[in-house]
Amino acid sequence: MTTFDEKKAVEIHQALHSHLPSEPALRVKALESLLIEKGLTTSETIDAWIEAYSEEIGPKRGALIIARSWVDPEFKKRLMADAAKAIEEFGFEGKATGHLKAVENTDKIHNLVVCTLCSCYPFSILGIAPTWYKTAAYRSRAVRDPRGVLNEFGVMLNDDIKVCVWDSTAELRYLVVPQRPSGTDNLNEKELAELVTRNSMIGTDRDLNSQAKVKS
Amino acid sequence: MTTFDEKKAVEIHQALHSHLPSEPALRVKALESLLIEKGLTTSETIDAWIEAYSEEIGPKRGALIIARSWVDPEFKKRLMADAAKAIEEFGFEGKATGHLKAVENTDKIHNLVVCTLCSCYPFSILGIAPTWYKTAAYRSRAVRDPRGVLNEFGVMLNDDIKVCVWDSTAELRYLVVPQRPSGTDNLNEKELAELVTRNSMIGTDRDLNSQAKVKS
Amino acid sequence: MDGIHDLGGKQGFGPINVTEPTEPFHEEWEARVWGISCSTGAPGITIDWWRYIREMTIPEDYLTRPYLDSWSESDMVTLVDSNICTVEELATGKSNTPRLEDANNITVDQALEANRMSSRRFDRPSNADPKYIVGNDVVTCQFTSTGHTRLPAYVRGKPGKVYAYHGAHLLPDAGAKGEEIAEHLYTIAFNACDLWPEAHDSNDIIFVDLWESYFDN
Amino acid sequence: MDGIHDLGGKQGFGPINVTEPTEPFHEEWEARVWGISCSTGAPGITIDWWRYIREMTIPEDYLTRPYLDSWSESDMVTLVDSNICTVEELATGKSNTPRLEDANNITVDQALEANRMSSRRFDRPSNADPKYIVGNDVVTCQFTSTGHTRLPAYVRGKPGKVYAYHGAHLLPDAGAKGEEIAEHLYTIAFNACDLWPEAHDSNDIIFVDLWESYFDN
Repeated sequence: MTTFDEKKAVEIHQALHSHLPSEPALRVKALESLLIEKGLTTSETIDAWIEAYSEEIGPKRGALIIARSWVDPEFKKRLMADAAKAIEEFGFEGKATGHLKAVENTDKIHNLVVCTLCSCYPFSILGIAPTWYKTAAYRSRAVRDPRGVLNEFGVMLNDDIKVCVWDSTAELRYLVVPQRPSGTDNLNEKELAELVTRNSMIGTDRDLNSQAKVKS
Repeated sequence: MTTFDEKKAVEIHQALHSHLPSEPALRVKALESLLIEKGLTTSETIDAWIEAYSEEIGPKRGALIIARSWVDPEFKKRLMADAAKAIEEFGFEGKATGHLKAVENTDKIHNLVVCTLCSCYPFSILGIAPTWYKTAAYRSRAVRDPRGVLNEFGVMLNDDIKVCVWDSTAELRYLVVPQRPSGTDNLNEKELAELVTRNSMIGTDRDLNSQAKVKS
Repeated sequence: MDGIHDLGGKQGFGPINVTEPTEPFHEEWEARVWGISCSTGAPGITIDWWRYIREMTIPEDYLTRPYLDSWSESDMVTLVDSNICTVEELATGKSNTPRLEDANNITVDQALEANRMSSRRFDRPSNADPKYIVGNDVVTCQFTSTGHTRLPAYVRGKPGKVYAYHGAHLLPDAGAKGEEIAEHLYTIAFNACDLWPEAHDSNDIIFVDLWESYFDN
Repeated sequence: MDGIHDLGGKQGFGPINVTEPTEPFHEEWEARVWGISCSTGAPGITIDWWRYIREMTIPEDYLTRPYLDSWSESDMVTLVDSNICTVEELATGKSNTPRLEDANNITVDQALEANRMSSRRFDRPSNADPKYIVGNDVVTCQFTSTGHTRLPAYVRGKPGKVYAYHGAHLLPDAGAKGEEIAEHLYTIAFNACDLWPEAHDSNDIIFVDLWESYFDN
């Protein structure tokens, strides 16, 4: 059983630092061999999880949720009231979505999600978090210089648009609902979902009109 | 002329990070060659400074000051009143001692010096700072866990001794005046100076009696 | 813990690599880390104790090692802490105990179903009435728990306003010690201009989810 | 600047290498760095601007590179900033401009004398009366200058007592911009128990030298 002993944890960190190879691939290979030999997992099981998170569980899921909210006002209401529950309609609940909240962009509000203390992310609807989301640069700057961060992502906001930054410090997770691009009345739900970028659901993308122009 | 332009400074840091060899010895060798070729210094001049700080300017100087304060009450008064001025009696003034302050250990007080923001140190009387003084470990812990730090240096303080930590945030520099070891009445000033350790003048050493036993 | 992980508002970092490939994994070992993490774990662990272990990563490693590598190293700490394996075994990749029967394989569909079932809730009943209602002004504590806490340094001793109330949730400060304490959780809205000296003209808002004992008033 | 340099009270670092050799330099290149630094420099620089440049070191480098190497890199930034040399020249060690006459050599005695003459004072006359006297209670600001400052994070928004007054000294926040502002300087005594949650039973004192504009009251 785990000990909840902080001194011990520090010592183990130091021992691992001293004794493990510095090359990540070698460290992970040793870890996998050991856990398999100890009967705790198998290569096939690891493969299955990787495939699940490569093919099925990813931002495509979030995009389907967003598209539905654009075409179905009743679903939109349910999503805004309780996103954790609303995504069960898709069977998308899972890791880190038990307390999912949706926050909506408007003409005057732009939302941006970060986790300054670690890298909390709604895995089950957005998949593996991009590396930038987990960097010290994004985590430190998103709460202090959100407009500078957005500029680097190519998002230029007018001064009259307020930025709302959501720092995921509890078990709540945030999903940004981007604005539906103009001129997309003729698109169906599936086509609309293809316009929704991963970054737009984190908040580092805003204007999906350029996506819409390419697609329509 | 220097620009005082912070954006430019950040860019230069990044450029140096990208373009310079990672091996310190190679970086420094290139720097020295370049500065000599540009007529800004010479190998001999660099040698002279190294010798000055290896042979003459070092903790021996601080030790002479401390020993004098032990045997000469009038000097001690001058040292405690204005250490920057008092060390001029030895010709020890110089780099980083323009606002030197002496802080005295007693039976009930132990002093410890740190610079949490960089690594300020009274070079001209103590020489090159030890590496540990400049580490994140010492700088972070000295103000928060001084007794833990002292324990690592082998200094165990009773609870009735108050620790005074001096964080050198301005141009004031601090010199700890350790207590004169007992049983040293028969030693002269020069012999007393040999008992004074560098660490005792920073505050990571306290009881010089063990030094005294070895010497007397 | 005032550790290297508490990055909100720290300066000197950047720029951000915005041209990263969109694939979920950029290296084969990253994918393996994820698969291993999804299929194994130390028993009796709490999310808060895991995060605390991660916060105790050697600061130099925290800033310089690839993210998932450092993340995986925290998993290894839990394995060693729980006597599931030793540091030596992790270094060699070979078990020092007799070989056990292989674990069962699972399929992708089973992984998807396991993922779906892994949704967890952290709200718990509480007998205490919430101290605040939406719209109340609060001031956060300057002091925190000495160990794990989820009150970031950049919002300590700062004024904010209750934006939402979420019922009582498990308190991370207790969870990191293996204890279950349910405490009222709120989303607090902080004005950027109350947090950052350079933001005096800003109307931007930073929302942070904070527990009731994180407030002074 | 809320940078990586502001280490006071940060947790997760340690232990300290207490068995370090007593020689002033542990590597030949360390000695060269010191000799170079003593004998060269960028004109017009202030100690505060130099420190600010050092604070802007890439955080990963700040924590992981050998101290004097990282320190020397800050010197290199000042050389490039002042157009004394280019990054390319520093990378190759070869000058891209015509070779100049060699500098004059100095002897050890001349170095010692130059060192003695390099003692500098930072106090300056001020027309303003000091706002505080020894024994006064003060509270430090939560906010600092957005650039360089010498108010460490661990004593922001904290109560302290004036222990000593030192006259007016050059304000670092201004010096980092090349400006000279003389402002009253005090040594402030902070109780450890007012700074650290775990120090509630401690009588230890932390003394910090702070300028008058660093206080709120």
